[in-house]
Amino acid sequence: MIRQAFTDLFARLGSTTRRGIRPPTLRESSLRSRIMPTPMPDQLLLPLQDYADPLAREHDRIAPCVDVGDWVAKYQLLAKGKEPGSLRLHAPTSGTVQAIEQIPAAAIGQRPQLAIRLLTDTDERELPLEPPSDYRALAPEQLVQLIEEAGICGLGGAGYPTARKIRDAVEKNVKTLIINGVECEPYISCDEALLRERASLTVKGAELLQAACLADDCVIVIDNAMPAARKALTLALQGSSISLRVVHRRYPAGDERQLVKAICRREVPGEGHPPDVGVLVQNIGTAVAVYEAIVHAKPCISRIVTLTGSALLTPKNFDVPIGTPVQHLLKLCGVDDKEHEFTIRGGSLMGQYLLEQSAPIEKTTNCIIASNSLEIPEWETEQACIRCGYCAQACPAQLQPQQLLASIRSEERQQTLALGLDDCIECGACAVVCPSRIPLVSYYRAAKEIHREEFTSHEQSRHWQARFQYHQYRLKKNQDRAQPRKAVEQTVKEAQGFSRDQARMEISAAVERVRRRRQALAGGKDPGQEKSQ
Amino acid sequence: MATLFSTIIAAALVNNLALVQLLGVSTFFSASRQFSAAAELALLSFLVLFPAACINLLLQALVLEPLNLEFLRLFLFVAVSAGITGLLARQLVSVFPLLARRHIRAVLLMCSNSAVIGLSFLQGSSLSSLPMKLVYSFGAAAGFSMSLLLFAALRQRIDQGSSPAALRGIPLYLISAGIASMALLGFAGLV
Amino acid sequence: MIPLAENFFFQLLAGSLLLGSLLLAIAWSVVATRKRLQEQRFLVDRINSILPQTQCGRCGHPGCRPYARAIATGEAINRCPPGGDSTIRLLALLLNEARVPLDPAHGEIEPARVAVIREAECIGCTKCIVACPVDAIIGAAKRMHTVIASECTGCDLCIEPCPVDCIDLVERDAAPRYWSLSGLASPAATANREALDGEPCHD
Amino acid sequence: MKQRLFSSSPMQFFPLQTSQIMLLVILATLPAMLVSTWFFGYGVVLNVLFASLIGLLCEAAICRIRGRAVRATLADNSCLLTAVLFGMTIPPGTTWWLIAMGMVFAIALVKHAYGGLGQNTFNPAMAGYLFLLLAYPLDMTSWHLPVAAQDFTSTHSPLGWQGLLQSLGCLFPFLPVLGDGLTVDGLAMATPLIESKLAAGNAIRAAMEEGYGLFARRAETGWELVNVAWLLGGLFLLATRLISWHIPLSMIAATLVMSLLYYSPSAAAVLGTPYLHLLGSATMMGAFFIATDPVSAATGSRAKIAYGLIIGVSLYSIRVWGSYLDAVAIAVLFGNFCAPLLDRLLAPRKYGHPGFFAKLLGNISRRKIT
Repeated sequence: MIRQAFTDLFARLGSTTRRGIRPPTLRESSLRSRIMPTPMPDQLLLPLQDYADPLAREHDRIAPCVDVGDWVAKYQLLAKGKEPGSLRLHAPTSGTVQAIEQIPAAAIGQRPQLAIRLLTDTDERELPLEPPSDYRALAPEQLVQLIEEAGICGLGGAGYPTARKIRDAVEKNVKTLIINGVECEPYISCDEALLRERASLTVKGAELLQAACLADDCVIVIDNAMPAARKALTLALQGSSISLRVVHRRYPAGDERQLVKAICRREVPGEGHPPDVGVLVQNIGTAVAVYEAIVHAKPCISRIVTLTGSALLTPKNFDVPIGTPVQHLLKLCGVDDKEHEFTIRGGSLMGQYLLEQSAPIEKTTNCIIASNSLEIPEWETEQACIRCGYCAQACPAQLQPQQLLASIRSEERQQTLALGLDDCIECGACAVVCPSRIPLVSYYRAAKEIHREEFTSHEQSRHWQARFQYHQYRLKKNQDRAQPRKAVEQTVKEAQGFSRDQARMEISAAVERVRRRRQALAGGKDPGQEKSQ
Repeated sequence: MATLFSTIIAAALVNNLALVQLLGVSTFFSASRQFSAAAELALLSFLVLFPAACINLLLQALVLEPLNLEFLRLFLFVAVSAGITGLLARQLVSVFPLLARRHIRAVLLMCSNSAVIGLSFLQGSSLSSLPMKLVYSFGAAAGFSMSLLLFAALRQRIDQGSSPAALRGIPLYLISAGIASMALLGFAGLV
Repeated sequence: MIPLAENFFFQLLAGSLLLGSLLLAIAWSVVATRKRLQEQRFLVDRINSILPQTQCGRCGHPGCRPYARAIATGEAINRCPPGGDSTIRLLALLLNEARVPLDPAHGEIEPARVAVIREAECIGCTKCIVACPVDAIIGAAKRMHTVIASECTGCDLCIEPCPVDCIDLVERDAAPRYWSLSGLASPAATANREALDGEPCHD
Repeated sequence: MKQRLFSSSPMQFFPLQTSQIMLLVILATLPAMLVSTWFFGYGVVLNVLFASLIGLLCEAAICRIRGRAVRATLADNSCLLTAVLFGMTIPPGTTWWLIAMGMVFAIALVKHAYGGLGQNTFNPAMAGYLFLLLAYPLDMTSWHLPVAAQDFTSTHSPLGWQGLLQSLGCLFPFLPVLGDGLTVDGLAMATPLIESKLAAGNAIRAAMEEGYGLFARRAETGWELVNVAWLLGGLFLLATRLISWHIPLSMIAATLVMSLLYYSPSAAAVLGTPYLHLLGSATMMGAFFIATDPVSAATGSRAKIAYGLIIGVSLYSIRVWGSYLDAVAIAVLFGNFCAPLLDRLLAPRKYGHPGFFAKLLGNISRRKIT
């Protein structure tokens, strides 16, 4: 046991860097081969989710503009959101829309979402693309327009619509554009592969992005664990105004807040975004997609996905059409079924276990790991926190997870917020280094859910309060309006009362006449004669 | 300077009112686990302790001793502290309603707080000169407030733990106060 | 040779440093407490902002603000069933009182609800419209009424006046919870952890 | 498998575990244990063994009572570490019931009353030690050493069979091992600090000059070498980054600065020399092994530094002006008492949020504007 402890000890040596951890690189296996094109699967599943807000309600999602049974051509627009700048979805190939249906949640924490099921046909008939004659002549706003029409979103993983992001950046007139090529997850190698093979396209895309967001200077950032990509980039960057920066590889150096700190020595304010400090961060893949969108007017219908893990015979990077089912890709790599125990979407540090093998590749899916318990062991039993503080050393947001955990467990919500739960980016560095195996991230997520609920209910109660105040105001107003009406009724009543007196007088007069006549009859005289007299 | 410093240390740590001399323990434990509340209470108790101690001191030095009326000390001290507490309470209610709503009971309890009286009695014993006694009472009041703060933070950590149900709450606070006062006893003999 | 600490100038230096840091601390505390002292005045508003604003009147006051005023003058904080535990917790934090369970005399905690009119049976008497404290019911005389679900606070004030009892309270569908406070989301892991350390840490 | 699908990221973790960390710390105490055994006989080892026995039994009983998993709790080695540290602070040759009492106090009242590992706010070993020190000052300051450990001229070492018997006899007076003429030197040498005070420090150099070897058995030489051994163990912990540098460095620096400030050759016999304050008493042990106990220490670098400073200053003042010479326990417990407040006041600045001074300036400027 002591020897075991020693080996682990030297595994720990240097594992925790300041504000981050240094996980091993496991990219080599997937980088042995070049990026492979994917043979078209016989059906595609295109989720209609606006990545801007994953918790969006139904009417916020992007709405399909094709009907079931329609035949669609390649590049044809399938769905778009209502408000400008929202995401668009194009057909990766020609085929018929088989259904528009709810598909089950791909992973825990996700909602079941609406998706277009596209039955592909072999002959890829495509819409004619009309690329601009000279894309250098285009005005920035035109560039952004092209990007929006191509339906590009951040391919790094956040998936925020790029056009919206650029417009926001232009409003806040950013100075620096950072192209993020840092890959800190152990397995993911799609960006590195892209840089190795399409460095020049990346540089052109970066120049276009810089022109679009009117930034003064542009930096491409990669980490020091990708020498081949670095060589390719330095070649591609000759004669370009864009500079190259290499940062030390640590997790999560690829997070945009960490990147801004590392490159510009400025911190993004707690609730703000990089544009607030004059920086715009875009992913490598996004840059390439922007190049395709502007130069060839080609919408974003595919992306690079890393397939790796010990259960795959030949790990590769694929150029995958959006909507391809995961098991199709796994088959292409050749799965060793007795090795294959589970599938992870995304990296091993920020990803999720896939519940459904039929889940589609989305625009934000950068990696699929098919693995077994030897490579990625079961999470061990949680032990008591000894406040060792390794998590605090590792936290990139400089929080104190050990105290966060205590206040979350004792449900002291104010304390939890004061400790900065909202600043947590759920990178999981704390849980990786925790010697007590505390699954801190799921604690954070649970606490965040509870806080979100409380916040929404508080918002609602404020709304109700406003309604109630208006209600009272309305009642009072009606009372005030009631006053003059009463006056009118009064006058009416008075008028009627006057006429009633007159009637009374007439009645009494009539009674008088009758009485006289009776008296006359009693006198035995002829009333007529009397009248004549 | 050194004597000044050491006097303050002696008053605040070595003869800490709450933890060593076990005075004003009611306030000490009535401070809630909520840290901000405890901080406010610490401030309020300082606002009561220090002036009351000073006034009592001056009364004793300038009025009672010349007139040989020291047998009246207790009554006078209680009267003074009650008066100051009343003033403070009225100010709170009129100016800071939230503070008043939070702490009015504790503040009113302070009027007969043994910390005030005890401090007024004790500070006469060791030191000779009047200014030093004033400094001593400042140190004692500050030390009392400080121990309130320290203990509130400690208590919050204790409540976060999963202690056995039988010991949760006051029993555990008492155990912790015992260990803390053991630590402070260790300072005995310092100055 | 006397120790450095006995040196007068050293003592002067140290003393001034100590005093300076003390003054800094005092300045900091003054600046920090300033905002809180300014908040002091709006006690009723702060209490009211914690109350759930259902205006149901179960606390025995007409609406939430009157109850807030009553709390500010010392009434018990555990008389708001719609707010439930979280409201009591926040009030206890704000007013530095103990967390007490809800007073059963004023009802028991129940999930958020919304009123629904069985529209076939509605006869169009406008009684519920008059009764609704937040104008969440629309409809005209002799016409069918309906409830704007997003505006309904779930106070049952419209139930009682309805002559044909065509209004039900149904539960709102809550946002789904994917993660649990016991670390791992799966019940198996939870049980595991319970076994490891006696009673659950959060209660 | 199903459970796994529902668990959240991350999926990988570094291998080092809590129990292994504890084990490594225990490992790091070995050099000190060896040196002190060489100088003071088997007393220390026996203390440690007996303390661990009592501690494990006590913890097992408590876990049984609280209905917790006994094996899982014992397996985290924290109780073992407490016992080791406790046993090495207790003077060798203490009777068994003292050790048992202190250990039960530490485990039952200071550790498990708070909910067990990770939730105690005070250091169990030091609390137990201070409890004994306040309750039985005489027993806790008198060292019963085998004869051989006393006269450094004697050729036969205290590590022989006789020494073992003598130490056993000290631990369990009811055992008949002390029969035939074996005596235990009952000379109550208060603590090595007093001895070295008379020698005014640097006993190692003295030993060299007087021509005894470095390992000649003289109490003060031994004590300084024990401290050196503690220092080595602490450096091991630092090198493996099991502890961070903040607490030891700030504590040692505070002690050093205080002792330099108050150093004068004339008063050395009373105030001691800086050398003596660093290597005389249990300073190194406290700095590297006791103050750094993560459970009861402050977290966050600024808070850690303040915590170390508080401990160092109070350590010096208690030693010099106070009435207790083994001040480490008192200083550390006082530090533990301050730790939660320090954590609260000196919490590290969060990314993207203004720090202390920025906030101060910001508030002041806002005040000016409004």
